[in-house]
Amino acid sequence: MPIKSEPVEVNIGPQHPSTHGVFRMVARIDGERVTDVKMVVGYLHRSMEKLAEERTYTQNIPFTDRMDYLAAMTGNLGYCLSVEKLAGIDVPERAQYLRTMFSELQRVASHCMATGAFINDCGAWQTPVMYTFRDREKVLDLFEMTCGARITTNYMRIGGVAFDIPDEFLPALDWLVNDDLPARFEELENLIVGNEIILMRSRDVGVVTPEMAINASLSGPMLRSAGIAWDIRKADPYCVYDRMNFEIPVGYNGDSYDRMVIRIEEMKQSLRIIRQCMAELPDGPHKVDVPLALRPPAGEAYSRVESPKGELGFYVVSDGGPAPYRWHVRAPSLINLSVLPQMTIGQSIADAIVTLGSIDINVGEVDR
Amino acid sequence: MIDDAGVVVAFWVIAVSTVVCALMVAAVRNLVHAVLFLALTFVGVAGIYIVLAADFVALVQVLIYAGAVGVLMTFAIMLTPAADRRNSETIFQAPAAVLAGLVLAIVTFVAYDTEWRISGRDAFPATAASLGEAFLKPYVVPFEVVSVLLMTAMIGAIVLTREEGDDV
Amino acid sequence: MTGALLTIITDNWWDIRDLSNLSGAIRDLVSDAGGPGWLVYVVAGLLGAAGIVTFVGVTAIINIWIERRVVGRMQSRLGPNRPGPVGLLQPLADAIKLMQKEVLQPKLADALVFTAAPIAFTVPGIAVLAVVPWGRNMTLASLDAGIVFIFAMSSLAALAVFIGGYGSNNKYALFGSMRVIAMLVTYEIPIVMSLLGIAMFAGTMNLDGIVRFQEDHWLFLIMLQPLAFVIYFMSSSAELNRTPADLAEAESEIAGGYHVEYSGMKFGLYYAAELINCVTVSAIIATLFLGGWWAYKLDEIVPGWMIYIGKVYAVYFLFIWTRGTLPRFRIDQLLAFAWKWMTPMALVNVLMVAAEVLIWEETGWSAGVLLPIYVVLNNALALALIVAWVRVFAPRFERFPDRPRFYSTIDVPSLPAVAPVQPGTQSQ
Amino acid sequence: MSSVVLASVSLENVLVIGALLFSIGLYVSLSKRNAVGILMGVELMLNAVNVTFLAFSRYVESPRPLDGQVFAMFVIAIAAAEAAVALALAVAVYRHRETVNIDEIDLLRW
Repeated sequence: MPIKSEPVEVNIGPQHPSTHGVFRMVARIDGERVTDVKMVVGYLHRSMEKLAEERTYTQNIPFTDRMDYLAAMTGNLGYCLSVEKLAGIDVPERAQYLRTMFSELQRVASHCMATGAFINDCGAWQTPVMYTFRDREKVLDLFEMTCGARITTNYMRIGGVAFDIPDEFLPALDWLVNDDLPARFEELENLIVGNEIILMRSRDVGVVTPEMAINASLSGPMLRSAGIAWDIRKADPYCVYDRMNFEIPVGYNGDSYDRMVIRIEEMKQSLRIIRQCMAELPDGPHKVDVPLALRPPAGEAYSRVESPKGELGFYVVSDGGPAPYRWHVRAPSLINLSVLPQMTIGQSIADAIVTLGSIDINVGEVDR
Repeated sequence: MIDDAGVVVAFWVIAVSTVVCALMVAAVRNLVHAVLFLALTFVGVAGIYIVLAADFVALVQVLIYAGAVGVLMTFAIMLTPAADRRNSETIFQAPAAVLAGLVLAIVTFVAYDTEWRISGRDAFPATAASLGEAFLKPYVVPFEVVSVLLMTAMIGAIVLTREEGDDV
Repeated sequence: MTGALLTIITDNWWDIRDLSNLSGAIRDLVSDAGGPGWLVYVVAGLLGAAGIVTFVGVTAIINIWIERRVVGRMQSRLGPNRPGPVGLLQPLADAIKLMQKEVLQPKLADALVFTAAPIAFTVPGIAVLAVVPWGRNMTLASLDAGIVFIFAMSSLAALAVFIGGYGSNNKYALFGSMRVIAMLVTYEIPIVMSLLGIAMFAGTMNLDGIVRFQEDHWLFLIMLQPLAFVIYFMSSSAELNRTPADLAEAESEIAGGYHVEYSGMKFGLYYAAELINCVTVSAIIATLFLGGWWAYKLDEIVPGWMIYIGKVYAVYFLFIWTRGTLPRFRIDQLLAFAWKWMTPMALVNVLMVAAEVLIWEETGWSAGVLLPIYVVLNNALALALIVAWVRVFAPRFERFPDRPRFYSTIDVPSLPAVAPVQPGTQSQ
Repeated sequence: MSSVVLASVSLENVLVIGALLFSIGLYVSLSKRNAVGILMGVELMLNAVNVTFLAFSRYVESPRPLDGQVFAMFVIAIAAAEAAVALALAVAVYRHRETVNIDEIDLLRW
């Protein structure tokens, strides 16, 4: 006769140290094993997609800051690209380079956050998070130098970028990408890559199979960890990525460990791209003049960028008026989150936390 | 005869609180509270052991009873449903009380009636080493039997509680 | 009476190298005043207890600062530095904050259990400090079975944690309690086994006697028992709920575990008790493995209790270090580690010690000859076992390399052409 | 000091304390409904017996005075084994009958 154990239903979140925001995971737990997971999203819903229908195209840019607030630059960029596609605006060369540079810097900042928080979820007592935060702060310093804001940058504009870079920016960037960050990443790798406990905690935990990844339309490190080489920067190049020489890291097993090392390698590749951008950065205007109340011709446009979390797509429909007729965001966090039950059911509760940490969601983007 | 005033005071304080805790075990309605009072009783009994110059036994008492058996009992209570966590009596309450009172009366009568051959010796010196010697010299067979018994009990407990068809 | 007072002044009771001078002076004072023998005992005991409680209180406060400060340094930040000079008043600010906070108690919590648990958790950690020797002739209770006392007290603390989590009527707290019990059952065995070797070498379980053994044979027992030290350190970090084994708290998993429902000063008690328990285990390690108050010739110059506290803090630093650096195990990994590595290794260690002690006793060779050989042998054994375990038995993940592979080009599927949709024709 | 009543602890005092504990344990084990409650009574009785053993060991004239302590140790060991098995039984019974109340477990077979 089997033990009649009563499964316990545990609310992990909305207020929990490891849910990275107000995300709620209702887990049914039998002993230490997770038997069912229900995801409850929407605690941070701000109905941005509806609000955008009442605002001009330029006024919508700050919304994209506040979706994935850890990667505001790529959010800005994706939106601006879609509007430019809709209105047929050509962006000057220098702006293209600056956009590439800043979105790669943003990727470094976001992946720093993701890696540190992931190790924190593995149970390290905040040390890795502090180390990666230190590096992220330096990137944010550069953002502040350029546009005055650190998190919600609101830097990209339709037709270019808001400000040209100041004179002291390039020397600071040069020090950061050539001297400081490579040494820091090496230090980080010495600390965590191949660490026995981290291997034990994250290998074979939260495995995503290639079939699962494609069926659920995953993207970003989640997809690449499953062994599928796919990156919007290569598949559908935007800005000047087609001129850049870089590689995309791809994992073997689709587990949490693969996702972590892929993020670290991606940061290194980002530095490579930034170096090339610095070398090739042309002179010229940083934006073209676009009417404040832009009225793109009626039609629709979808453009996508490789945000740190995955494929961030913006679908804009215009009816010829000053505000978008319909605005929809394909948020990679939400879609990557959709496989969480498949990844966690059958694992222990500790593994479920590690899995959630390795997905690197941003609740601002999940709920919008 | 123990007549060191500090020890005497300690004995009476410990003895009274131990008996009160034991009474609470019988009186409280909540089974978890009963276990807690039982653990306190065990600690109190360990105090009585110390007064009786058996400090090693007292420490083993705390380790085994208060630590292990207390935790084991709380565990067993948790494995049974919440509805069964009251510590209520059966219909045998009155007969049990009478019988217990009878036992108390008889033992007390015998204790005071018998002429005990009291030795006038002091408290034992350090007992751990001599206890160990006793276990391994005159009592080595019982000692080994107890170890086998503990092993059997362990296996038995595992067999009783494990799931049927469980291969592990 | 005045004569006794005079002796206190003229006697060298202020000699801080040996605080037993002070207690001796008090004993003289009491007996000169005609107090009975047991009163001396009670007064000396109370004074010692007061001393230990004071030490515990001061340490708990200082340790809050030390721990936060050291971990802060490890995390490349400053740590508390605002209140007072270099943040020294931070613990005070913490305490004031905790005392001001409302003590909340869940409606369905078991009030008795909920209140008793923090107290029951604090007491055993302090009690252990009574049996450790603080210096020459400075043990409050020189128990014959001191090591057994340590085990007894640590099992009591586990009971306290368990009932606290159970009484909170919270699922996270219950998880924490269950993990505490699983870890207690598992780690009690290697802890007992590892200290068995110490007791066998020293021939006593009295902590005073163990320190004296180290003094007599001119070595620290960590040299003779390196494996036992490693095992004891690891298992006690599990028992103390510190990383890498802080599963019962597991901030990132079960949000604090057994003390998730505690607030205000009840939580403060848990928090302080954790620090105290950590100091207690450090004190045990300093006594058993690092020679206690004895440090070769150093204890003739420096007061023994200062050396001892220095050693305690050195071990405590190790605990902070592991806490600042290591991630956490999963419960099954931790238990497997205890059963598959620590317990067998501890058994091997006990067998080795038994053989060595037997040879020592049977041959009657002098300790000066045998102990250096044993030191070399045991260190080699410890190293060999640890390396063998790492090489042979450690979990391996070689199915996949540590590093990802790299692609510089990818196959781009051709995107299907989509006819543009006119606005207004879409269904809402 | 002799003027104070109870100025010393005699063997009889300890025996009475032991008897008190034993009778409380007897009452608990006879009257409680819950199997775990009954086990508590049994443990109390075993403790009372141990107190008596140690009292005799301390006070009574004997060639081998430590035998009482040795017996107490044996009792503790066996009580631990008994507690483990009894609690396992309680859990097993609960699994089959969904109750640990002794007065509801009145079948010899199920």
